[in-house]
Amino acid sequence: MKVKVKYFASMRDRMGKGDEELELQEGATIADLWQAVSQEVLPENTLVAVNMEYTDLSHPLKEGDEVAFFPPVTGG
Amino acid sequence: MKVKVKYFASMRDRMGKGDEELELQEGATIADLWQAVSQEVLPENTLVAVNMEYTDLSHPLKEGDEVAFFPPVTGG
Amino acid sequence: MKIVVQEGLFDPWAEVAAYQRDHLPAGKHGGTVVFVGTMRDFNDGYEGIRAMFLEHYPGMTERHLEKVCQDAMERWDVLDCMVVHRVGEIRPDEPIVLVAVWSEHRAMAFDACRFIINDLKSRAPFWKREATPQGERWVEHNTQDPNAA
Amino acid sequence: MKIVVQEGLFDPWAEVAAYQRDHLPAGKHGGTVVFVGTMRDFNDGYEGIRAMFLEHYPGMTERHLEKVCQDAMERWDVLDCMVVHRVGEIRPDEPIVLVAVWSEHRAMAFDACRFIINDLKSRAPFWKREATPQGERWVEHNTQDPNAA
Repeated sequence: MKVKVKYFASMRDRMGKGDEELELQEGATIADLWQAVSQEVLPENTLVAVNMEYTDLSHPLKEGDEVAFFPPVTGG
Repeated sequence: MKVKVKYFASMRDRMGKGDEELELQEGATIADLWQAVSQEVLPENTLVAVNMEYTDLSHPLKEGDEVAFFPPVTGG
Repeated sequence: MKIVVQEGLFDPWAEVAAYQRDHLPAGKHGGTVVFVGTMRDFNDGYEGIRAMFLEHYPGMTERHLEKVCQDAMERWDVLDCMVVHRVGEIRPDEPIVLVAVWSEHRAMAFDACRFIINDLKSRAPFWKREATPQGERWVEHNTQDPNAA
Repeated sequence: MKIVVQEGLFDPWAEVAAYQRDHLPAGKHGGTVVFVGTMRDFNDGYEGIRAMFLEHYPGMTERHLEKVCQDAMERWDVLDCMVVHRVGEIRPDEPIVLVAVWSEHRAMAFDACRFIINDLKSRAPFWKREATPQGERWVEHNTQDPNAA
């Protein structure tokens, strides 16, 4: 299945890109996705969202999902 | 000694006037002043001020003081 | 600091904008909290209120508000604050009171603004008389803020 | 309800005035609380900050803010609310965010406004990069409001 991945702020700098598309096995979780895109451990305070809703690493993905990784927010 | 007395809002309606001047004995308190201006017991929630500062009935008065009686405030 | 008690209608947002432009140094305040109290056409179960009259104790009111603002500025490290309050005849949908507080951080501005308006509503010498369809009445008490400081 | 994320400079007081005039029914709101966050020229020990760049997650940011405002409106019986937040380049003394809440009574308006700005600062996907005299840096965390809901 195909998923879209987005990186924001310092996470984009770390990954060297703002987004990518990935082919994953059915039933893959966000933790699996991270292993596919990086050798490094996900920084502890990283936030993850699927289809623009906050979730956690155990979230199982499906075809067409948009996954985002980003650091703690600093708006306002 | 002479003091000025002011009544505001429903207290003015009750007294039938907004202010008056009074001659009191040296050492008179606000409680004494009230007895001089009214036969009635001072309504329980009445606020009192001397020279524009909140105080209580035991406050001893002096020449030229401005005493005010008024109901609970309702601004804002 | 600016404390005004006035009869005339005022535009609270224009007042805040003008005061900030003229009195706040650039780049120092991070949080501004503004409270505006507006006249409703209902109160305490009375509907269709047409107008109210606000009386105050000239001199004591201003002095009391100044003291409260000074207290708030010291207690919460507030940079500046402003209170405008109307007296005289007021009609529904008109602003009655404005409290604005500027500080470095938002928590202080929220706490100080709430402290000032709570004190104003419970201690500043103002009294409302409402013209209801059943006649005039003195408003006897203000609603309590359950989070009053 | 109005939620806007925009690049352009805005005048928070004019925004509140215009929204209130166009959207709030007359005589129903008794309390309005507005928070404005303004860019300071210092932060976290850095002085002389010249500018910052605010990034966001288009789509998620707006959706998140809408949900938070809806939550606040239900929880505190709020009549209406408005959030405007800038993105892109921002300079000291420019407004970054506006949160305005209208309700019948002041306590609800204070609680709801503070809830919205606290959630925005801790959960809405915005990120600040500051241009300090020592170079650019991502701001790593927001100051916590000790009274966060």
